[in-house]
Amino acid sequence: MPKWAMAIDLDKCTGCGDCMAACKLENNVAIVDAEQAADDRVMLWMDMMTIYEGEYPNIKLKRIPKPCFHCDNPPCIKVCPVHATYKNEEGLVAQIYNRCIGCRYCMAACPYTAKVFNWYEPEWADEFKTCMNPDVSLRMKGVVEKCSFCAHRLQKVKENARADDREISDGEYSPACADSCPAEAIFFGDLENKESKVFKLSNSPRAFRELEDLGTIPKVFYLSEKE
Amino acid sequence: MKTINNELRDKIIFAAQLVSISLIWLLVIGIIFWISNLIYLSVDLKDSPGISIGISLVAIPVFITLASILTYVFVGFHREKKKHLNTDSGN
Amino acid sequence: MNEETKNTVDIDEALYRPIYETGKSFYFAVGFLLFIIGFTLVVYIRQVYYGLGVTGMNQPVTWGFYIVNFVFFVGISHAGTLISAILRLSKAEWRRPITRMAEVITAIVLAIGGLHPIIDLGRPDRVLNIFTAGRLQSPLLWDVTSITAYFTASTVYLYLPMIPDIAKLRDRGGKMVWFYEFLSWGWHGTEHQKKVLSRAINILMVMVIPIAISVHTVISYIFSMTLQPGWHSTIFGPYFVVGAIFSGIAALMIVMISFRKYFHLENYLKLVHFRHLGTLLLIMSLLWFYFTFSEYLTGVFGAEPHEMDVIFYKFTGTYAIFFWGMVVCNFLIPVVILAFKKFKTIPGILIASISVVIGMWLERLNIVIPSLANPRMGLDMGMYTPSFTEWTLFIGGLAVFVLGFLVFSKFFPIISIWEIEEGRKESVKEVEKRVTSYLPDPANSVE
Amino acid sequence: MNVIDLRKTIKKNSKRILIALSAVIVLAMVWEIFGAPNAIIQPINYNHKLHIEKAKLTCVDCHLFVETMAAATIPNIEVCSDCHSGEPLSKSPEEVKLLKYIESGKRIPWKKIYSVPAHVYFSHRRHVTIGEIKCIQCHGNVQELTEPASHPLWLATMKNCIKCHKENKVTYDCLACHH
Repeated sequence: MPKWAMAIDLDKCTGCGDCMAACKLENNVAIVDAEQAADDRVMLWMDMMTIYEGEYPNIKLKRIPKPCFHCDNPPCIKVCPVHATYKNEEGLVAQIYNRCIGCRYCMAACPYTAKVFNWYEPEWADEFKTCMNPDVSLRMKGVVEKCSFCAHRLQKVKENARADDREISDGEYSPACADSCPAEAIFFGDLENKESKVFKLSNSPRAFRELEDLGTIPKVFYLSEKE
Repeated sequence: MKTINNELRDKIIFAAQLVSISLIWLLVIGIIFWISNLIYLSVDLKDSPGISIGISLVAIPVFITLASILTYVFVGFHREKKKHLNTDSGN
Repeated sequence: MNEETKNTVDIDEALYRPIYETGKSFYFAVGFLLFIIGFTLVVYIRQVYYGLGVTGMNQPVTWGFYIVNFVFFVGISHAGTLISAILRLSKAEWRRPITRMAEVITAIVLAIGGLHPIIDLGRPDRVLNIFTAGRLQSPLLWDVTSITAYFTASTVYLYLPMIPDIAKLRDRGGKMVWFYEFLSWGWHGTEHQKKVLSRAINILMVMVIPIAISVHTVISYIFSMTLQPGWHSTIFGPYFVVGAIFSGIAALMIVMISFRKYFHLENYLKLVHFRHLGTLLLIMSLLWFYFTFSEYLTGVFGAEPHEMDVIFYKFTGTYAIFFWGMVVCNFLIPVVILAFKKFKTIPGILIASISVVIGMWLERLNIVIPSLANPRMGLDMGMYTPSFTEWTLFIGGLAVFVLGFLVFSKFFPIISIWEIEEGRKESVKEVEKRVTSYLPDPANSVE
Repeated sequence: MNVIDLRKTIKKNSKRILIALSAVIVLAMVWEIFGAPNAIIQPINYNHKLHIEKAKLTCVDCHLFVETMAAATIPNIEVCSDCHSGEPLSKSPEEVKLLKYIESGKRIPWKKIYSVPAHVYFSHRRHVTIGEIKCIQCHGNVQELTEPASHPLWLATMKNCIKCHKENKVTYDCLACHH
């Protein structure tokens, strides 16, 4: 069984936010209005953490892309009362919108605050409706959603590979954020495949994971010389 | 006429009491069904069935005990009531 | 038949009066409460229609008033059954006029509290998923089971000791005899029936205590099972139980004082009852302080950075006013009032009780919000301002509580009549016998 | 007295009344659950049998993407007009209807019989090409149909899906169909 993982090279990342935009378009993530956004209800599957260090005028700015970490030991799936979020055999932490009852317990339990909630029925402008991704189902009000590592792409890739009767090659399945990154800072692949780029990067001395001491074993690796 | 009415009334009230006591058993049976369904699900999805079984071992006896206490009281009262009525009519 | 029974119960006529005499103020109060509840219902339906966006909750602060009130109401519900079971079990004779009210609080408030998680759901229409596809591994399902068990147990525990009183009402005739006959289960006060009843009550009160404790422990598990700073703590189980009993006693005393005033029950609820309960409240207040102290000391001493974020948020940050308000309400005010006999009068105790109820609500607020508002990752601090909807539903919950009590008092005696009678007839002798059995045997001590 | 008589008759026949009442209720429930759903009537009374036997067509010839894509597609005028254009090939009044559609360039408003909800990803390719499932298995013996099916032979409910997946030991991971 493959084990999908992501590596984000922070030394390459320019913090442009292209991954966020690509993610929103790929996954039909609702766009909330300005008033909602001011109330901390922005819906982003791929978030961008902005950390300021130091005092003016010597401010250092860190921009860190933050998707769902698809932990190997996810705290969110343990608390779900209805099997709406669970970890599948390939290590993807799935969110099933039509099962979710909206108790938001998984959001409270996630130490990375990776999940978002549909506070209102999502609405799109007419211009947007024509460019929806048909492979990703639309969410309804009152359910939790989060980054899926573009699991719909995996299904397509699997289908293609099995139709041709071959294995999935490294880099064939990659989420929208990795595909779109102009700095080529996001890598995606199979941790079980010792030849894959991600496996090599995850063993790099520059690699680290967020809040490793919690024992959640995230499958998103950050690469950085500093820190 | 009045006595017939009274008898009928007593019977209706007794039936209603029986219904109410069977309702609590219905609740208990419903809960047992529910919990066993959840255990089946957790086994099926390989989702730590041990925990489910552990919880059910605590929860189910509690409900059964509660319902049995109520039934015990109900049966105890009515056995006595019959005697009570018999002695009344005997007098 | 009627005249006979009337003569025997004449002494406690005051306890029947609320059932048979209904003043204008009662209808006015019920109408007012129904209006509030109706309005609350409209507001709730609006929330279901538009989604949870109408509340003040947002991304890091995903739980707000609903969960706070859930914990708070379920905490209050511990007043009842637990206190009454402990008092019955320890044969405290002064319990007799108190137990019924305590048990009613449990049943009503638990029903209100139990509804709160459903109000909190984003998709209440899918609540049945819990039955068709639930996970018993989730602490939320532990809650569902334990609250159901506690609700069943406490309703049974309220009902069984009420049977003799219901039979009394049936024998008096008058309104709704069929209703009382249905509920009295053919009670005629025979020896056998008394034996059956007392045996059932004895089993129940032993059973109810662990169930009650489990309920609030499990509610604390909702928080402590996560990894969040400020929540992930082993002390939470007992801490919540102590807090629950603490707020429960306070709520019980508020209810007792209002009924005493409203129905003129000064003869039954005497100062001594309040003093005893007040002492209990004082003990719980000290115990609460001890738990709070341990909880925060371990956090501060360990000084784990994320934990410290949450603690500073409470000590000096945005929630400082609520945190220190909680300490004042839960510790300073009740201790000052209850430790001195001079202040331990009915108005004093009322002030202490109200302050404790407010303080315990603040405590729930202090537990739920700050941990969520300070996410671990380097994100911005969250803010939470409850909206009009949340306030309305909170007030609506309180209105249901008051209404439940008023309606109950119209159908059943609010003070257990047969237990008072029993106390008059038997317990004086029994207590004398019991106390003598504690004392050293005079025959032996001479030798 | 009349009232008592009535009561007596009711008491005498109470069992029969009860049985009759419950029978009515049970019947109503059975009708509700197993009763025939509303028949679907298509705009053109298409004859599968004729096309397969006389015109020697196979499923893929008209349902173009059965083997290669997620949706099998229902053939419309652009597919039909490959054969039907100008002169009618038969004396069937149904063909006249079709030709009218083709002439005016209007699309035939076929009614969908088999459908999955929007939150389900169903791929014909995955089932037909990879899973090697015969069309008959879900759509029934269509080549024998002389007129369009009036109701689905097999309901695409999750229960039915999971049942088949379990029987054939295929994954029933939620993510395989819901994303």
